[in-house]
Amino acid sequence: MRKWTKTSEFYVAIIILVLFVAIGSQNGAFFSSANMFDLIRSSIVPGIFVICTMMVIISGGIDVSFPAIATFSMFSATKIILMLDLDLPVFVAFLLAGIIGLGLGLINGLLIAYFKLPTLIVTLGTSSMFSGFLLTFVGSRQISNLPPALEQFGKTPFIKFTTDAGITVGLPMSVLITAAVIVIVAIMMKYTMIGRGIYALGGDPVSAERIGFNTKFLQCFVYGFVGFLAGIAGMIQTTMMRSSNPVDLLGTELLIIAAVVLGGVRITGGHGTVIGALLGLLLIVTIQNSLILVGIPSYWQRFVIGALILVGTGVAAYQIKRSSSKRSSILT
Amino acid sequence: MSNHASKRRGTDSSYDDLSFSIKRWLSSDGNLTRLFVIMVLVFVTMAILSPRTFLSLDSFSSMAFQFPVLGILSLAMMLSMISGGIDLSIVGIANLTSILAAMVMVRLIPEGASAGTSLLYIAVGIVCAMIVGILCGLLNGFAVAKIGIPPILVTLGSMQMFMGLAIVITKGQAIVGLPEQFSAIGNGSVVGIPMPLIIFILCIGAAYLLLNRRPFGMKLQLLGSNPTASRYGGIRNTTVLLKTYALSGLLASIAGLVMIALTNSAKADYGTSYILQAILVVVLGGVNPNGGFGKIAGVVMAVLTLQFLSSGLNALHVGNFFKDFIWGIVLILVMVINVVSPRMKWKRKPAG
Amino acid sequence: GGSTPGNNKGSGGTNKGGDDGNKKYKIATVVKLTGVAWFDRMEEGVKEFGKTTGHDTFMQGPQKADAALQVQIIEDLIAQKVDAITVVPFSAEALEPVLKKARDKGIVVITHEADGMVNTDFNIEAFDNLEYGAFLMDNLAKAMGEEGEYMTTVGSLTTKSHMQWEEGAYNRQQEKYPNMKAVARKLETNDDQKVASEKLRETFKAFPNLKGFQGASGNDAAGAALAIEESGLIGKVNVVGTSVPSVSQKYLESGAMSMIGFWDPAEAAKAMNTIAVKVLEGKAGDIKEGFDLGVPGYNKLIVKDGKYLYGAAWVGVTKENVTDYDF
Amino acid sequence: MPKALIELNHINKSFAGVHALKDVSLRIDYGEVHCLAGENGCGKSTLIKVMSGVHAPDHGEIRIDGELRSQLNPIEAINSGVQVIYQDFSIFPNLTVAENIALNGELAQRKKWINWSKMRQTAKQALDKVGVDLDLNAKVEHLSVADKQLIAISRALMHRAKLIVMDEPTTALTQKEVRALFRVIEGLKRDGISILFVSHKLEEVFELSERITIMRNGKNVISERTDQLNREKLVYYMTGRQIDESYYEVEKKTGTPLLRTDNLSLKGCFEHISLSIHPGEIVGLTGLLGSGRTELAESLFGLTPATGGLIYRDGQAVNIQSVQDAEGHGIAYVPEDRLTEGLFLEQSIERNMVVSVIDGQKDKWGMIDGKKVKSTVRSWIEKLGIVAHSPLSPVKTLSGGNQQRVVLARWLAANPKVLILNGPSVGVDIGSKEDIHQVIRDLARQGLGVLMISDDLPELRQNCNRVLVMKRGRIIGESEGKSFTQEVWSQLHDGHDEEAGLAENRGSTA
Ligand SMILES: Nc1ncnc2c1ncn2[C@@H]1O[C@H](COP(=O)(O)OP(=O)(O)OP(=O)(O)O)[C@@H](O)[C@H]1O
Ligand SMILES: Nc1ncnc2c1ncn2[C@@H]1O[C@H](COP(=O)(O)OP(=O)(O)OP(=O)(O)O)[C@@H](O)[C@H]1O
Ligand SMILES: [Mg+2]
Ligand SMILES: [Mg+2]
Repeated sequence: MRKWTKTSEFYVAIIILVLFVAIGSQNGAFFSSANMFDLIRSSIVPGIFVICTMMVIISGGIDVSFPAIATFSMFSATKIILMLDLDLPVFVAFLLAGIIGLGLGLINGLLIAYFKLPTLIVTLGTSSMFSGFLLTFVGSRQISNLPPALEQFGKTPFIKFTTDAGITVGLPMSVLITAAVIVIVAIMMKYTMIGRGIYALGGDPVSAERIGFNTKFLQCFVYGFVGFLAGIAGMIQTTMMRSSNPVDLLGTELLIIAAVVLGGVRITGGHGTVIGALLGLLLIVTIQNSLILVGIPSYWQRFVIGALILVGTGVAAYQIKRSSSKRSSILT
Repeated sequence: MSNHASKRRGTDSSYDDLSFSIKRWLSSDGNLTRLFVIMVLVFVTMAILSPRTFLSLDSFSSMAFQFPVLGILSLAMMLSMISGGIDLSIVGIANLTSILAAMVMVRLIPEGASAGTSLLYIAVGIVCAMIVGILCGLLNGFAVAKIGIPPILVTLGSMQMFMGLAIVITKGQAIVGLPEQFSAIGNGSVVGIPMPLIIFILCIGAAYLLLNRRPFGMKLQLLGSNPTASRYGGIRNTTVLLKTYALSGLLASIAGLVMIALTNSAKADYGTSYILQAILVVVLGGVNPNGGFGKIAGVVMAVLTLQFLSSGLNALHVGNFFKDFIWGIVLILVMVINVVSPRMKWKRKPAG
Repeated sequence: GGSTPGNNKGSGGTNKGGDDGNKKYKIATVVKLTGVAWFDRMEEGVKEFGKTTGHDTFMQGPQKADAALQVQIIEDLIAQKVDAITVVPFSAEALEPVLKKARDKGIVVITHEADGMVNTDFNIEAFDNLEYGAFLMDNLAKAMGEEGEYMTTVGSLTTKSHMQWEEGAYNRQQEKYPNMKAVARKLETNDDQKVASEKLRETFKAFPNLKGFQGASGNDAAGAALAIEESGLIGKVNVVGTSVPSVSQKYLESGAMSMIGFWDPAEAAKAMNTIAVKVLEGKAGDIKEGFDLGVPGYNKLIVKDGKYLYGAAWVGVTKENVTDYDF
Repeated sequence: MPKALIELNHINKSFAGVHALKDVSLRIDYGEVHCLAGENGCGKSTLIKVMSGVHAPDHGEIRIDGELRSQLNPIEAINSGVQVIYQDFSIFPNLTVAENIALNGELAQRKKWINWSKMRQTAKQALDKVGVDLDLNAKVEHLSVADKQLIAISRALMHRAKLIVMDEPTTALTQKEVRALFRVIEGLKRDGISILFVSHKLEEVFELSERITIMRNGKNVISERTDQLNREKLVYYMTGRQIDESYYEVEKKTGTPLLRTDNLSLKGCFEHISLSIHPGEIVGLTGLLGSGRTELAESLFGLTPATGGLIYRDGQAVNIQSVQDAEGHGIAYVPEDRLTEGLFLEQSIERNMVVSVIDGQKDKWGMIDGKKVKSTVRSWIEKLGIVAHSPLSPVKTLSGGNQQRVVLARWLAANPKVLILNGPSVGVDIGSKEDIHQVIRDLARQGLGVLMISDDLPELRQNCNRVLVMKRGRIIGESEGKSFTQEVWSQLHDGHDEEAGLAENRGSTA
């Protein structure tokens, strides 16, 4: 059982613990239930993105278009529903956003699978296309008055209680969606042929084809599925912010990729776990949401975030390098 | 054995030919040819769509002031990408170093200094910026090569750090009032060629020599295509990576200096949109994001293509979002053509 | 700067305006960022001005808030030989050289939100930034009962106007409301509602007695109000800030937001374009203290140093009058 | 004529500009062990990929069980009973041993869900067949090349295949595993399963096969019963020339050794290594996998500096902490894993050849001297007889033998005094192998000292003055080169200690 101590998940978890203790010792409010819930709340949308990015990276690619897909899906779905002016149940909105996302994701997938284009280039290109199209042809003005069902969904809490200090602490219903996505993807990656196929594809695409995986299907699946999830995540963002903003979410891709890589998902493909990706995200979210608690002046915050990312990844990388260079003895 | 060898010898005779030929150079890399064709196509399209504004001297001069900064940053990005990494911190380095230079030129300069003295301060500022740029790059290189952090994480973190430091130093404000002699670098021309363009051309020349003529360049490309083999082949991977990121930092600081000369002020957040643009330019220019390959000519053509597209669409008064849309389409079209056209060629003459 | 508007409007204005008073001009408006409600509204003003006066007016702006992109757009506009550029700089300093170039080529330059800009024919402010910040602070103080802890946010530490509003507010509090205390200042929200919301939640944990929030960027107040609504803090924490009515209406009505301040960007666009035409027609000399541009909020200009103009165009909106606005 | 299991008729296949298969036909009968032989690059692997559905032929027909298969793809081929052990193994470094072995079986049954415990069971059975013991949950990337090859073999064996194609299955294996594999093949043969076997080791070809098909330059040369052929004929058909077994003859070397180690050790890998190499000597080094021989070589080359003991070059104690130190002392190393450690596959042949000497090819401006580089490259291409379209084409377009020569050229160009070769002729055809041996012998005659690590007993026998045998990190014996036979090897190795019967602990030694 010495083996899991060699994984990057282990080191990221340790770093998170150290960070928790350090922040908590500066400000006890860190360990309050309110703060823990807020950390989860901050992770609801990025949580799905992290899962998406993890799948793509494991499959041997990289996707920088998911924020554009999410924004495109949520905004156009909201617009369509407002236009229809029917009191549709909320899952229709999510489904619609998901389907739009699926379509956009499939564009990525088809380009990547059938033309064998480098994934970074395709998604850079489509990202620019999608958001350009959205803002030019669909609309560029924030929608503040959501359809009633969405507004209601955003207001309905999943958990809610009031602390001694009189603050209402809670999580929106959408946390369930993220949780479901995490569980489903974790099961899929571990226990289905598609999941293992994604790993195989990232490990060696040529071999994957030779042993009989339909690699074109797998790639289309990955990008399509990720598009679908991004659409859902976008819609969650809309309900959480109670408005649909067509320039929201753009520009978050690099930090999400960093979180995923930090969690031990290898950028070269084939390696990574859901747990690792989530730990990476937790580390980043904790850093971002604790600087005021620790009392770091606003001028210094950006610097501190950068330094912590470097230190965190540095410690993890160094430990892994050390542990993997240790050989077990062959001498008797 | 020698008779055996001679029997099998079939080496391409053009190998010995050292003379340079554009035709051979272009045809040696189909992607380059296609990129060239696409650049010309974009140019012609824009010229047809708005002949009066796009084809004017003013328009060319305006473009020549615009693309050098992105061009130099793309060269910086290219170096790290050839090594198999990426450098997201270039804009951070550019801003941090140019802020230091600006502080030297603005804050340290004595009141009423003579032209000579202020030139001295300008020189000190420029040197300071370059040295700090190299140091920032070395920090990245150290984290990548020695500690073993993936480059995307290193430079994402250091990007925040450099920009954060710039904000701390300036309190977010711009530093203004750079000496006039310095602004001349950004807005002046020599024999009709804008200074930024001249600096870009110098950077291209230096990068070309470095990448294609110096052993370092070959080592970098080999390291990029297989770091294990390069270690077994006697290349000092650490040294090469340190040099690569240091050079990337140096180029970034040069870009930063041009940027502040253009804007006559320095600030922590100038040019943040250049990061993704530089990645875009570099991959469009044919640099392999997995490392090992990259041609400077490709990157230069990609920068020009982007500029033609951007200025051409501006002349048509289309919205900037529509520009994004077109740019995405062009990028993907280029890549698809790159893949499809060689396939078609084989179909036409199999076993050529 | 010692330059006066009269001698600077120069070449462009006279040789173009000379022949015919009814000449139609090509006037470009360059904004910080396109695709946000604020500048969409400004574009409406630009278009309306073009329609009513017959001039060729259009708006351009980068898709990302970046000074470098704005410079490029202006470079291209110079090459296109427009008659006038009216511009809302993302970073005023960064545009000085390129605007100088524009003016050297005879293009009239009018700026907005760029107090102190050198290379401009006129800079027009809807108001004095420090005073606007103080105005918001007065409202916050009123909501807070002139005592208690408050926090402030800015879109970015590098956005000058946000920083000035914050300074103005802080100075006013120091002067007039000694029982108030700033516990967290100038937190960066990156113009993002979600971040603003998270900053409020976090600050509240660090300072549970927090009673006030003042946001600078257009998204800050709405983000904070959302967090307040969700945390059941309505009435405990008061929010004021810059926003537009369409976004903040529901929060004003729920009480999560006390008051918002803004100026109508459409009117600002009209004001800029009107001044541009004046200069192009060679009538720059008319613009003096008390001049009426014929645009609401800009009926009695204050003039400093000859070319820095100030209106009194800010609007304070509360629950009562929010329905008067439709953007 | 009775129905054949698989029949390929008049197959043609071209790749961008290369006509790889020209009208090739091949017929494999039920229960037959068939060998495909030919020089590097003659089209064997391509032919195999055609019959396994990886490549579609441009012309020609494929019949399996007499049935015409026009649109064969990998999964169909697998379902028709064709299993392939590819030359490059085609395994997944990121997956576990169990998955690598069992996954494609599950895939072929169109399973949607993964049953891990069943997969592990299947994998265990397959490994038992070959007689190896690996940690089923270990990721394959940490395993040695030999283990990877064994996994590829196990994967193919666990299927109810009618035909198992083995494209050079023994390149990375040592004696022990080769014997185990042969026993398995015997068993398969008894079960009536056909085998198509590619190997450049002629002893293996003669030992196993019933029929041999020989290819040359993408064409069939001949298909003949093995008992109708002998070594000379086979070599002649393959290469079109005569190759005689010859031995490296040198007089006993004395004086200062070029390289000497004194009690050299590396924690956990090897200890008390004392050996010496004199000018002109070719010293063999062999041992089972995990015996520490590669680690020893890598320490001498500065890749993993030794932690104890001394190294002497020309009698001077030297400190080797890095590859550059080793280079400086005239030590060169040709690694065992050509593809990952040796070559920059996408880069040009030229670059691959000059990488270790590039600093010496500068002009007075410090720039690379194109003329100098070209003449260096050309001279080595000629000296080693490398067959390449152009030195500027990517090295991945070369065949295995030619790739090996490129790596050799790289280090020979550095003008070393001591050359360490780790598996110098792995996967290299008989003609090329002979050429490479000649080059090494010529250089040794001129005073180079060579340490040759190999599992190929004939290779050691023909080339080495002395052969050292390593086991568990120690040198356990030494033999005269010419008399180093299978028996001597077993004697030295197994006689060393009594626990010899214990299974080697592998998996942990990458
Ligand atoms: N994927 C490919 N792309 C282009 N050309 C190829 C490809 N694969 C093989 N070739 C060409 O086909 C020819 C024969 O290749 P093949 O791999 O079948 O040889 P081989 O006989 O298997 O060699 P070896 O015995 O060394 O494995 C080569 O000359 C090569 O140029
Ligand atoms: N990707 C490729 N592009 C072009 N040619 C290729 C490619 N891959 C293989 N080849 C060609 O295929 C031929 C056979 O290659 P391969 O490595 O399969 O040879 P081989 O006979 O198996 O060699 P060895 O026996 O030494 O392993 C070579 O001549 C090489 O030129
Ligand atoms: Mg082969
Ligand atoms: Mg072979």
